Amino acid sequence: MDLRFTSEQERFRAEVRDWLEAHVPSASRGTGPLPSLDTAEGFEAHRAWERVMYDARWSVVSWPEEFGGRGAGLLEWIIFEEEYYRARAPTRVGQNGIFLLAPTVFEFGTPEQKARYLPAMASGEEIWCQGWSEPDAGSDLAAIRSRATLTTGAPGAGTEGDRWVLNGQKTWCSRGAFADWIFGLFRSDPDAERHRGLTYFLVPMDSPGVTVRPIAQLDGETGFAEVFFEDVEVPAGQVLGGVGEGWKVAMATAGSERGLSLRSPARYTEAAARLVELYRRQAEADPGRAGRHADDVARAVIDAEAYRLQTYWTVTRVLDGGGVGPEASMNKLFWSETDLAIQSTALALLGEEAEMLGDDSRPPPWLDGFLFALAGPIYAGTNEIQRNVVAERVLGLPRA
Amino acid sequence: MDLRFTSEQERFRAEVRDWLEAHVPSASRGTGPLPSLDTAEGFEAHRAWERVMYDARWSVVSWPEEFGGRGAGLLEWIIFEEEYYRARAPTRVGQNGIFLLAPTVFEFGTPEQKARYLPAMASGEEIWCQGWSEPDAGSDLAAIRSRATLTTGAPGAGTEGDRWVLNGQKTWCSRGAFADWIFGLFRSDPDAERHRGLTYFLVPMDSPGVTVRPIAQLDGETGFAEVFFEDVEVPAGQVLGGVGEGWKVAMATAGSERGLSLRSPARYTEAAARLVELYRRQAEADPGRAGRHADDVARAVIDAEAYRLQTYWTVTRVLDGGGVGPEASMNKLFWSETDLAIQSTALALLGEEAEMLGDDSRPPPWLDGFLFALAGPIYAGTNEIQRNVVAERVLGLPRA
Amino acid sequence: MHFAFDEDQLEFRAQLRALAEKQCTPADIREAWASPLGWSRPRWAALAEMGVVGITVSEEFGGMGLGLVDAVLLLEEAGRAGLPEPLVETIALGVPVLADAPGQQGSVLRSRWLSAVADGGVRIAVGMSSMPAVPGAEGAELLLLERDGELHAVPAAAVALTPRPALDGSRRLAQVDWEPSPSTLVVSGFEAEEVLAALGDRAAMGVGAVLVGVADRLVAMAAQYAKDRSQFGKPIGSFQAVKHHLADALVRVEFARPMVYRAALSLSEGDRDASLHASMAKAMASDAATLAARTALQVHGAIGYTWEHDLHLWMKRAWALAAAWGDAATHRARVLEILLAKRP
Amino acid sequence: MHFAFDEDQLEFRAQLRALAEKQCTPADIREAWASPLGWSRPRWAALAEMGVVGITVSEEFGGMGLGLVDAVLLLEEAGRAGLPEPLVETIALGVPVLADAPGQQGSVLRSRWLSAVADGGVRIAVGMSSMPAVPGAEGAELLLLERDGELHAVPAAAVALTPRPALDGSRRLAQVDWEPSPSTLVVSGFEAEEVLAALGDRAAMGVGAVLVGVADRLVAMAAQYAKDRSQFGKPIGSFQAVKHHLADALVRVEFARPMVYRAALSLSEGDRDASLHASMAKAMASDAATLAARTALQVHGAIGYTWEHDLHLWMKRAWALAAAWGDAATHRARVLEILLAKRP
Repeated sequence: MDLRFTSEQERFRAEVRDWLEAHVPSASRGTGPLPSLDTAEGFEAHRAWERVMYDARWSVVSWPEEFGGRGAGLLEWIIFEEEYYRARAPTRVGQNGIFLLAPTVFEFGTPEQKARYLPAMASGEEIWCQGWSEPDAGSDLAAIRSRATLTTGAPGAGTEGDRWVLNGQKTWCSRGAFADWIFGLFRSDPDAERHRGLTYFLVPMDSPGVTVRPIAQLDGETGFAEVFFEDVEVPAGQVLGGVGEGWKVAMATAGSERGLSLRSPARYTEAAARLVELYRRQAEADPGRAGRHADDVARAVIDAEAYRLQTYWTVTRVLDGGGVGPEASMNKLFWSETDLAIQSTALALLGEEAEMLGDDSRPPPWLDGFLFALAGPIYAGTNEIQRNVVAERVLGLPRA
Repeated sequence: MDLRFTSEQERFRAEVRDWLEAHVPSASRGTGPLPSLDTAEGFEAHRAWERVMYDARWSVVSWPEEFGGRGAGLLEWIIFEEEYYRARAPTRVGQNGIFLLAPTVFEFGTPEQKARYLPAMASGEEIWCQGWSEPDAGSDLAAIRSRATLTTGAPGAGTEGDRWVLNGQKTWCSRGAFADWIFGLFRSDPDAERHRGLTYFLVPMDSPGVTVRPIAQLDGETGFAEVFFEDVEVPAGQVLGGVGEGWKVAMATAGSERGLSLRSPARYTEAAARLVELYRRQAEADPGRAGRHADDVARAVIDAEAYRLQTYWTVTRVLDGGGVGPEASMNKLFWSETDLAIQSTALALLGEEAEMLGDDSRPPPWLDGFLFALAGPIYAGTNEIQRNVVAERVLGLPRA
Repeated sequence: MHFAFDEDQLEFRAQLRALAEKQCTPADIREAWASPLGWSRPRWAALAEMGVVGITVSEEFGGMGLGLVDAVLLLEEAGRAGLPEPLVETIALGVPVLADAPGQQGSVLRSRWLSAVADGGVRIAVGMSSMPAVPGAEGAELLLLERDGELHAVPAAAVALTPRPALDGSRRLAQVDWEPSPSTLVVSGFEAEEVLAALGDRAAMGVGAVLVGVADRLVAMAAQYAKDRSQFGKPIGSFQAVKHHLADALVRVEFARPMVYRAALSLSEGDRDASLHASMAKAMASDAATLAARTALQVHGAIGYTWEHDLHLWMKRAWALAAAWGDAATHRARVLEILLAKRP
Repeated sequence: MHFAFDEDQLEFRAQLRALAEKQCTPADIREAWASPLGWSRPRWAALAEMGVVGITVSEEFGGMGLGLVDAVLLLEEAGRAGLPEPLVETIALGVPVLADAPGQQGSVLRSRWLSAVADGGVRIAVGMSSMPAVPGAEGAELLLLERDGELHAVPAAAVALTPRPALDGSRRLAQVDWEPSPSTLVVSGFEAEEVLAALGDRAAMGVGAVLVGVADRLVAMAAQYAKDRSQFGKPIGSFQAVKHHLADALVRVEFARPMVYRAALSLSEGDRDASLHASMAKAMASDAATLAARTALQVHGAIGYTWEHDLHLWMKRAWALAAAWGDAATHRARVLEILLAKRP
């Protein structure tokens, strides 16, 4: 048992840290902080940051070099993430593509698809949003009704081969207001059983027939959108994985979202460290008041650390050739609750100050973090669904 | 709105207090504390105390005078209970009869049954235990399988009229190890739908064919028992309410158990007051350690007080002619969780001392209280069942 | 012992509920959030007309001459309705301070302000020096402001406001710059301590009442949604997880409610345990509302996370008021402190 | 970075598990509870034979010469198996104290006791003056006792014991009367502070390991029961309430586990954050076990409340150990204290 990094890994860490120190947009350098990525202006600023990272080959460190990465291992990825959060670098506007879609493209994509989509994703040239949920398919994702119909040779379009026509509606599409592409599931065989007959499509948001209705979140900004499809034509090459294989393909992606790759522990350990500093400040001003939240502060910090160690534990198993499996649901329960505990405790420490917006009328960092954390137990499979998964697939309890 | 008692009620309180002060078994008077009522010796000592109370007409203050009570109102009953707990008087060994069966007898019993059973119950001459659960009918009480078969004129017994023959098994019969009588439900019509075809019987524990298997609890003592029925003959006069009406009759009793009458708030407010005193003592010895549980102490005390006020609120509604209804399930959730919170917090304050038994190798009061409180969320309808009831009958959510 | 409201009190609440159903729809609340003031002058006038605003003003000055027990039910209803108007400060804080203000200055204050309050022409904001900003300062004609343990009554003309927007669009906080002077002084010294303590207790009770109403509404919205929304072929309210979440939240709301009513009673009767009761009430109400908000959001799922769904109008109120005038932990600490100060 | 056990470590655990399956059935545990000693000498001998008891004793004295990382997995297994033998005190507390005891006295102590420990002939009990009674004092041949900040090694013959029975029938506490003397002194002054602090950290880690094993067993028993027990015509484990209770408990256990392993690693490596890691581990393990006990009892219902069902054998261990060597709140307070002492 060993929790130390190799000297090579420590050199990698130093390199990441140096680069970030020199490049992260910051007030002192006059380059930051970037405007909210849920505004048109902020979205483009974040896209530009992705490009800066990409040019230095930091945007997708774990990808193969041919697609813009460094072929870094899982541990190096974790190190990169630790440094990224420590440096308080911008939220990754490309994360839906990089963390949710890319693993699926690597697993199911054709060589042409990889070449076509991955570098543009890594550079921020093409930002992706997700098209999972529908108004009547939330927790019950398999209830998807958006349709894909096969036509052979689109009329008058002079195209070759099969084309699909998409109709329907997707919702809660994160980054949907400004994204360039959307990935998601459509029902290609209306007669097949619920989980079958779905196909995974990649669709440009500027396709004729695509309409975007931005949805404002709790903070009033448009972090997600509804996306409507009306006779949207898509060539067969934009199917990811086999026709009718969509559920299997999507679950691989959902596994990434719920599991290890998206949820780097650094995010929580950094937030926890800031919580301790907030506690220190508040306790200096009013020890009695702060002290009433001391237990919650410690609890949140400990849980963040537990998430970090559990990640190392899992990473070791993966590196030793094991898999992740339904334990991913335990991770999702744990990080979402830990995040909410950290943020709620911070607001409790702030007391009557917590409700106040900043001079820009935006929620300041802790309030913003709290609002963001509230979504944690809901998205990527509600925590109720995750508890079912844990009970049924880890503990072996019978389905209802 | 008025939370004061009348001067007449205050006089009643003073009378109760004086009497208890003079009679409650106590170490200083050399009469107490009584041995555990889950031992043969303790059971009889508690029975004797019931008799002392009865002789002074304090055992069933809310009953009509003809059955040994004082015809006291609901508020006087609450006052009596407040004083009873304040005086740390013995646990009522007759409580299953007095609080669970008696309300049913008053509502459904014939005049003969009232005269036959109530005074003997009030005096402690006959102690009752309950026969609700069966090994396969716990949360699913309607799954009762114990049978009652009608025979006309028992063979060779020279008796008159109908007799019933009981067969089956009851379990978790509180006080069952030493009780004189048992009340419970038996399936009198095997063909009827689950909730129908049940009949409520009153059975002497010394009937031929009744076998008692005491069950030891967490503390090693036999607070409950399994009761086996093998061709136990019961005359028709020992049916309470109509034949086949058992479910309706039992639910009235269950309502008492879950609702207002058994769970006097005094029990929790007294325990909460003792918790504050424990905190005071522990904080004098080690303020830092005790302080870590200060929030839990306050929480428990506040909840106990909330239970008291909710009871006054409900009592007022009842006195104004209203009913209790499914809110009883909220009460059960609340008192059981409050009790557990009080007792767990006390153990936390005691720290490493908490696990130690007394010189008599019995759990000392707080540990005993904790073990007892653990049963709260389980008996009288598990808290899971109660949450279903609240959701379905108060909030109107659909059944599964 | 009769722990219930009388017919008149219930009738008054029914009237307020009827008014709110007409004049305080979610669309009205959104309009208020988007307005410069954060609330509506016509609605304030309607509330004054009904007697709500002047409920605690004595009849001598044209009010209803009623007490906190009458007011508590209306404040709860205000929370349930999501009324954007800052009623607590005027009804439960400001008016009683003016009513009890001592000496000649007290008489002057009463004649100058109380009739105008009852008429709906004056709103009162209250600010303690410990507060980062004063809620409802904009739009208030009179500010009761504490500094260095003294309480001052300062007309709006004598203060400078720097708006500090809050997450709840109708809570318009402002930093208040002002100078204490002998002419603004209401009470000082030991007497001020008592007045300020009573003010804090009334705030805990009053805000607690609003919170119980808010929590009640949140649970009701979530229960309704759970009946309407289907997944896996049945209403989500038929799933045990949803049922149990909502049952737990409801229980906390139902048990907080009588605590708030009792606090109002104790405060109006000058019970020696009034502070204890007020803190108990606020602790329970804050927690009940926080839990109700959390539960309601989880039951709604993503739709509850949107600006266009109405849930957030109540959630944000719940979060803000749970922290205002002392959060649950603060009041629990005070409860224990009071209990320990009593000798057993 | 390789956060996993090696094959030897896993194999050792498998051996202990096999031994426990044969020699530590619930019936065996009940027999131990009913016995005068509370545990079994033959089983101790078997554990010694296997190398468990002497795992941390150096090879020089006939032990395995292994460290706390090797031991932690066995202690977890001891908890899972419900072993009545007081292993933590000997393996994780006593032996390392003796191994590091300074000076001439240290050499004397090592030669006198360590071989006997490894042979299974000697058990060590540990008592701090802050403890109301010393666990495992009866049956221990050597007691390590703290008084006034000094640590003493006192042979059983030199102490007088007053048994203080505990709820867990194999935790035989006793009050220990003894007199410190120069001949019993192991370490004093500043050096003793360090030794005692390290002792407390190892106790937090070691007891935490047992707790994780206990918690794991409790969840497993409850999950099995939920599959076997039917109500309303289906296994109770198909009800969402039962599923979610158990999922939540499992999550707390699974996330406590690596914390305990890391604490063992940090302690064995003398990491400067070892105290922090030990306290984090104990806080999580205490809470996980308490929650697992609560959940397992609720899932079992009345049957779990009986003496004849095996659940209580583990529940009572969970309650006792959750409080031993500092409860969760104590360790959380220590975590925050350590973090605040670091300058950012």
